[in-house]
Amino acid sequence: MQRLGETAPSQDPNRGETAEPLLRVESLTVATKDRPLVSQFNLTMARGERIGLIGESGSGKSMTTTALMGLLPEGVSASGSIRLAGHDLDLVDAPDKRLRRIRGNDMTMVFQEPLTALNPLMKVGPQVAEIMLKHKTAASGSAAAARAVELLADVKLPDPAEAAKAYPHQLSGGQRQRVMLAMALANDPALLLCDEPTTALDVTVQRQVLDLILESVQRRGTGLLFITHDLSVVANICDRVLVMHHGEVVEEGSTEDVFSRPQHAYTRGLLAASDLDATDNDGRLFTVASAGGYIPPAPDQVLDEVPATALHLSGEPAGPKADPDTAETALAETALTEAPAAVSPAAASRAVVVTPEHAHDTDAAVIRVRDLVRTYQRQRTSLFGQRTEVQALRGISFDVATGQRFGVVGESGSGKSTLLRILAGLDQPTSGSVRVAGNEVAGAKESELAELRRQLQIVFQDPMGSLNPRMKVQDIVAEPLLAPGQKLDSARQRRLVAEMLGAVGLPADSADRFPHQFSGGQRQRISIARALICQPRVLVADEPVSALDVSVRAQVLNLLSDLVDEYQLTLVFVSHDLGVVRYICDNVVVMNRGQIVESGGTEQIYEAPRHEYTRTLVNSSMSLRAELAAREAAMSG
Amino acid sequence: MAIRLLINLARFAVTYVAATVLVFLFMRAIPGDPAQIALGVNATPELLAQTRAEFGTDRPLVVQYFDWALGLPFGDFGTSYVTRQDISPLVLDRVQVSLILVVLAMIVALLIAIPFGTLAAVKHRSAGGILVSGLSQLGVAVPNFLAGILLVVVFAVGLGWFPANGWTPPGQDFGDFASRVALPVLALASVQGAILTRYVRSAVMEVMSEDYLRTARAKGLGKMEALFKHGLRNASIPVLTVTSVQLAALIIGAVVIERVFVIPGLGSMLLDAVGNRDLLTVQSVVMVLVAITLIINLVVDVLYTILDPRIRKAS
Amino acid sequence: MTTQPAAVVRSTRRRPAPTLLIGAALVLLVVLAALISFVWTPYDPVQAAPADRLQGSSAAHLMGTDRYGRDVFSGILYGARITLLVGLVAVGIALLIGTPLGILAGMRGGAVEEVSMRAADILLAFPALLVAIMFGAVFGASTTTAMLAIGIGSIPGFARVARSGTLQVMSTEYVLAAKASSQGAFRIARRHVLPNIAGMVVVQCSVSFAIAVLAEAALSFLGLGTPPPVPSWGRMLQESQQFLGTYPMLAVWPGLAIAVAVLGFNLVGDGLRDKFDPKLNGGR
Amino acid sequence: GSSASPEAQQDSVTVALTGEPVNLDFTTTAGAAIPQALMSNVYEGLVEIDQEGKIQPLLAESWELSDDRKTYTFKLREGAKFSNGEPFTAEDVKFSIERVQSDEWVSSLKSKMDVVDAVNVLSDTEVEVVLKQPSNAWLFDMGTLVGAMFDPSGVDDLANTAIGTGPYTIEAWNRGQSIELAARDDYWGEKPGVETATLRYFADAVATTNALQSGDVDVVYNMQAPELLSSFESNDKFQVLEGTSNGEIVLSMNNKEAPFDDVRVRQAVMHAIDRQAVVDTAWNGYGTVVGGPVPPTDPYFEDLNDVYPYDPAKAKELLKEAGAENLDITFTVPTRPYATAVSEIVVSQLAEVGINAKIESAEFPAVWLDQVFTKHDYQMSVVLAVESRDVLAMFNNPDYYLGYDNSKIKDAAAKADASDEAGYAAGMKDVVRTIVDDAAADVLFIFPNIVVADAKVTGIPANSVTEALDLTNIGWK
Ligand SMILES: Nc1ncnc2c1ncn2[C@@H]1O[C@H](COP(=O)(O)OP(=O)(O)OP(=O)(O)O)[C@@H](O)[C@H]1O
Ligand SMILES: Nc1ncnc2c1ncn2[C@@H]1O[C@H](COP(=O)(O)OP(=O)(O)OP(=O)(O)O)[C@@H](O)[C@H]1O
Ligand SMILES: [Mg+2]
Ligand SMILES: [Mg+2]
Repeated sequence: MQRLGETAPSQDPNRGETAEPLLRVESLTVATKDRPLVSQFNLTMARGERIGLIGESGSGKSMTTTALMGLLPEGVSASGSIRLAGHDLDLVDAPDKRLRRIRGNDMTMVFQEPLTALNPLMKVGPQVAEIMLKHKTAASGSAAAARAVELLADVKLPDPAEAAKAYPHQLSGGQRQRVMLAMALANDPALLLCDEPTTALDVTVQRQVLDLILESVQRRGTGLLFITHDLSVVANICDRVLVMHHGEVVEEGSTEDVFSRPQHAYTRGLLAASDLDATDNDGRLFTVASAGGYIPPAPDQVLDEVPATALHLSGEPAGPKADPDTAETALAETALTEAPAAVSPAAASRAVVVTPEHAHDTDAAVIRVRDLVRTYQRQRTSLFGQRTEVQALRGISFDVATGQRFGVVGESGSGKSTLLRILAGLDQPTSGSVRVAGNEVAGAKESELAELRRQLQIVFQDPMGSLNPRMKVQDIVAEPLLAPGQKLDSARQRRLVAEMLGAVGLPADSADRFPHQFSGGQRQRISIARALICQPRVLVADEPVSALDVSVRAQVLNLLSDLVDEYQLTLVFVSHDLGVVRYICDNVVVMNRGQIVESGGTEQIYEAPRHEYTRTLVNSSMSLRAELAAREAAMSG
Repeated sequence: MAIRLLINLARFAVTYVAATVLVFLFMRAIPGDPAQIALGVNATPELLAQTRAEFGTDRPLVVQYFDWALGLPFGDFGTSYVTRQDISPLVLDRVQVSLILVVLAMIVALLIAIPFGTLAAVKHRSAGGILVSGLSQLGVAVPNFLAGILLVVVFAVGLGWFPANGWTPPGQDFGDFASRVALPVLALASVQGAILTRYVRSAVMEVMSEDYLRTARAKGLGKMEALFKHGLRNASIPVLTVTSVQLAALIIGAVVIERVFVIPGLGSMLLDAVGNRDLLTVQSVVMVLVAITLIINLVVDVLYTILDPRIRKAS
Repeated sequence: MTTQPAAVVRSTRRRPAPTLLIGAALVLLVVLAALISFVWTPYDPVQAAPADRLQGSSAAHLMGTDRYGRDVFSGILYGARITLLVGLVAVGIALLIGTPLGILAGMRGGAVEEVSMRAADILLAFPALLVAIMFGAVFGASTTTAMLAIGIGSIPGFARVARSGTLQVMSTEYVLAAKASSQGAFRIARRHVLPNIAGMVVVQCSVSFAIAVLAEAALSFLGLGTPPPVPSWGRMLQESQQFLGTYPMLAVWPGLAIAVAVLGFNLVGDGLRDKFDPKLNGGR
Repeated sequence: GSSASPEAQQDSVTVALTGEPVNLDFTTTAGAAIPQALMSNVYEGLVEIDQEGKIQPLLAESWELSDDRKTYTFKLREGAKFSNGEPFTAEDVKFSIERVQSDEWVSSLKSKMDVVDAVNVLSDTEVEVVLKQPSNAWLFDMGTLVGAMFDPSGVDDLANTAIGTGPYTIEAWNRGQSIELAARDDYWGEKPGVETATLRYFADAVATTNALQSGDVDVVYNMQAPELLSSFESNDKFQVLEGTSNGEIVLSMNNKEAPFDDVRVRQAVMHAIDRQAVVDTAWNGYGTVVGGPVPPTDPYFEDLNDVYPYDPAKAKELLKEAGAENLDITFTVPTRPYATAVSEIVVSQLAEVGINAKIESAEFPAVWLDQVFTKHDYQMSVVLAVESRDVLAMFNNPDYYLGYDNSKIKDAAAKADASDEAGYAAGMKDVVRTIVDDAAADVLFIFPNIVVADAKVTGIPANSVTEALDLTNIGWK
């Protein structure tokens, strides 16, 4: 059998089109018994070419790639033709026996969820080795094991020999995804399929993994089909883009062309909604509906717009200028030890007290946090042994003034949600003080918290999980009205709910429906309606848009923004996405490992991060314009 | 892992002690004075008093309880009021019989359930899979004593291939043991097998929908290959849980089969002891059963830690 | 981290599975038999008629007669009542005790959880049959003791299901939202936990019902269940043992009745489980 | 157990029984299972009761009765030895009889020895027993378990070791399964037909015949599933023996409690029940309907079927007279096959005359003994009374659970016992008639002793006249 990877020249992708294509897909149609999921999908990919596949959730991206792999779920079938260079058979109707020799060898795939995609009961080394043993690309078991360690080193896992002996649950999300990548690259495939490989990861980690993928495929000349709904990721990685909508490819072309001159209305909408740097005449984000007025970024113009900080890192793959073999945890550690503020929590808290320049003095602060510490006791493991402690918050202090839009950013596990839970009186601090609208949270009894909770409400991340699926919207939204001390007859409740639903832009008849009858964006509106029905002074939002499609993300952000103005709310907005925070917040604190490492005005932090960790964060987060600019810079430079 | 074991041992002890109190008090509620029952109807009051003293049933309950409960861990169950015999060796005999019967039945049941359950899951849309599922549903619906009766009627009375009932210890005459144990094991295993087949099926169905199985296939493994290499060990965890629960329940649940096949197991000992108002024997048998159940749980927990590295890590 | 709302929407609306339909039909058959027995049975199910003993199936006696000349069909109809009664009461006991116990354990955690789960463990060490034998010894064998014993034996199952369901619900954001609105524990249990674990509990009910039917049959077989002359399927089966060689149909009818009831409840349980837990239904 | 090879069958036999002894001591433990296994086989008395119910010599070669009918002089057999090697002598007779009277015996049956005034050893082989008053019953009772002969050095651990003069010793006892009896080489009499006799115990009647059919046992003694007989009767490989027993199926009514303290209500029950139909449905027609509490093997037997013919109309009339129409009663039924079988048909016959009986099962023996027999807490029950010649034991004692007022029969019974044999029979017949007229209890039928066995087994005692199952003569063709 021909080793495709070896013969494929490491060349400029643009010239690959002249040679025999690596992959040629013609009229691929994927369908269940009753409906088509993907129709008439055509694709020609040259060797080493990197193609992005974008589109909203449910548009058929995953179905297309699973069809290529011949791993369609039961009850779903494919027709058309798929040809892979070096194989004189049509993969669509080839017998599984033949396909098995191609899968994992010439064509491999990386899946979205790194936790569930690895066998939890098997050490990762053997899982990597298995793919080589299966295709006999390693001479022996020990050779495969040795090669597996090499591969793990290739994907920059710290201490690869130890990592090979670890079980998946002992690795972090990013590390798991590296293992997946090592596995996919083990046999030097000619074609790598990636289905949203970084969506589940933190921004900083996402950046590293993306860079790793890019570097790997470039070095090996591997063809890449990359699925994502994040346009900036495509701009970063891919030469060519396919836009899918309702199972059909609606637009196709080079990344620059499609992003600067979208032909199809849907593409334009997608671009508009993704571009958090562009606003319409009213200063609001573009949505798919209002995309008509959107002017896509022109290649030459983006270069001027984008801040230097965002630019200096791009152009070449290794994103954050961290040591190449540093894992994301190691990175975080470095950041921590380097941070002067981190040396002493007290010093840190002093350094970060926010004194916004406009108007408010600290006495007007609606939220006042001092030396907040929250330590979790992990389950005691023996009757006599010590409890292990997790320091979720290590002594943070800040004030939020009335009317402020206060952002909290930081990667997963940095303590953001813990902070919010304490603010909402859902959890008690280990030490320190938290006053919200004049109510002390620390040590408060349940009855004393009722008043606090009327003043402060939360919107959660998961638009499905935050709504009880067995309750009607009416009852969900009215729930805060049932709090002790509030007595309203049901007619008045109905009226209030109807008003609130109107305010968040939901039709009046929504009240009698169940959550599952709404889309993700609509559900998030319901959450917002519930949070606002008691007319709180403070609205706390925990990643309210990170689970949403880009196309609705803009709508929800606009809505939040409007409501904050309309109801004169103080907003505390938690996100790991700097772009979003930058749009909606005027002040921001950056959290890392339970501490605030930097705080200040949003623009100031974004433009001129002082702290090492903040810089990494800023550098890692991608914006569409920045990526396009980088691409432009790289091409012109 | 050792810590986890320690916690479990502590739980075991607490549960066991609570159970002894429960059983002891409950047994004292049984109508009938053991002395009266042992002596028959026309016993004189003096004799009754004398016998009660001999049995120790005239002492305060607390004293009786500690006398009994403290002996338990050392295998000292006391002397039966009725048989006037040391209970411990009798119980030991019966435990062996019950365990042999039930464990054999469970092994056979697993031998049935694992291949058929896997088949039913892999081919859940084809005729073969549906047939296995259907049969397992029917198997579950048949009371095991009915299965036993039918087996006796066909294979012992009708065809004469096996003895209809009775028990020979394996150490005494293995051939005879095997021929006698065959039908009761089959009766228990056919129903257990059906129950386990359903659990194996759903466990395998569940792992088949797991992402890592798709990963394995993306590596180039065939469907069955992926299932065997990556799926079965994962599926074994829920199956292990059910097996342990079933095993514990079966040790007493087999009493009906012991009845049909005249097997001197713990279950029939318990029934007889209840019939004879042999209080101490009843208490002791119940506690042995409880101990077995708890030990099974303990062992299964250790097995979990061996099977599942996530649990190993968690402690 | 990201969810796929579309998939969730799909799974909640589906046609009932054939297993559910077949199961429901079988259960309905048993329920109907029981209901009919209240208003009509072809003959008095307990009245002996020595002249008519041991007849085969005929127009007069659909399923023949037993050794006392009693009409087997009438007995089967009446027996459905006993079976359902035992099942209902047993499952009812387990439901009413086990579910709150499980919810409490799941919601409170800590010592409450440990104690109630230990209690469930202790109960778990006493299978229904063991409890029944002990109850039979103390209170005498009767339908009541059988129901109680089976009910007590089924409590741990409910407690465990309710607890794991509660733990799941308690970790959701809508419960967090409810807490953030100062909703009391009782209200959270009623409005959020209960409706969301109801599906799992219903499945458990169905499965426990099937187990109860089998346990009642086993108890009657051992003479620890419903005393004569009230017809119970398990005892009919036990009494028919003598006639296996000569009148095998005497064993077939009650055996079939038990199988139908157990099969019915199991299928309903399976069907409901598939409905409530889309993950088990294969595919993704 | 027995094995399939015919050679081996020659020297062993396996007998299936229901109801295992709890221990081996019938002197302190009630129940029929112990004497069934041990009497005649391990223990012997001075006399034995033969298959016709006649008294025959055993350890006593002969005896003489004094003219005042109060002194028995027994001449003992020479050469008889206990299984522990001790010779059997007159001292042992004295020891055994006096032991029954002492506190060592706690069985209710010990009262049968109350009539003995003194036991005098005349020589090693001669012993004289002096009674307080003449008694016909006493010599008969000496053929039952109270007459068992013990060795003074063999009574230390009666619960676990049995030492007697009989043809067998206990070789092994697998609790929960079987008792193995081995023939003694030093037995004084004729050696039994087999070397080992195994008594296997089954909880369930059907299991016994299954075992017979699959060749696991050779004899099913006192078979409790008569419906299964038809398949054996038609099969040449098996023999079916229908012997009589002295067991009566007694439908007992608590004479001291309403509503059965009214003789009319009891009589109504007697008329309401078609005893032949009961036998036919409950016991497949096996069993003898005699209408009274005396089995045909007893010397004072008389057919009393015509006293209370089946007559539901009459029953209703009597109930009406007694003001007991639509009676609700509780029927406490022990958990034995015969009892459940009988109870179901009885309940439906009672229902036809307006007596609504609710069955409540009582575990046998413990609960039944405690509740019904000891505490008399019952209205109606049914039980198999197995003791031989037990009419007086049942009815001549107002404290007995039946609660029959014995004032009418007390003197007559004493007179009959004290008179000669002819007078005894005649006197007892009168006593029995009085009991039946008073409808003290409804004896439904005399329990058959059904034996199913391999056709080649010989010497099976078909009639069960005492508690003993005598294996002495059992052997193979
Ligand atoms: N197993 C299945 N059987 C039938 N239809 C399915 C199955 N899985 C997915 N679908 C449907 O196929 C369509 C395309 O799904 P696909 O997973 O390819 O979307 P996607 O573009 O990858 O979305 P996402 O961004 O959410 O991953 C959707 O409408 C989905 O409902
Ligand atoms: N109930 C708890 N018990 C023990 N540890 C906890 C608990 N809740 C949170 N933690 C730990 O506290 C730390 C902070 O968690 P938190 O949820 O606040 O992070 P986050 O910044 O919100 O992360 P994400 O972006 O993933 O939501 C983590 O290490 C987490 O494991
Ligand atoms: Mg997808
Ligand atoms: Mg969080």
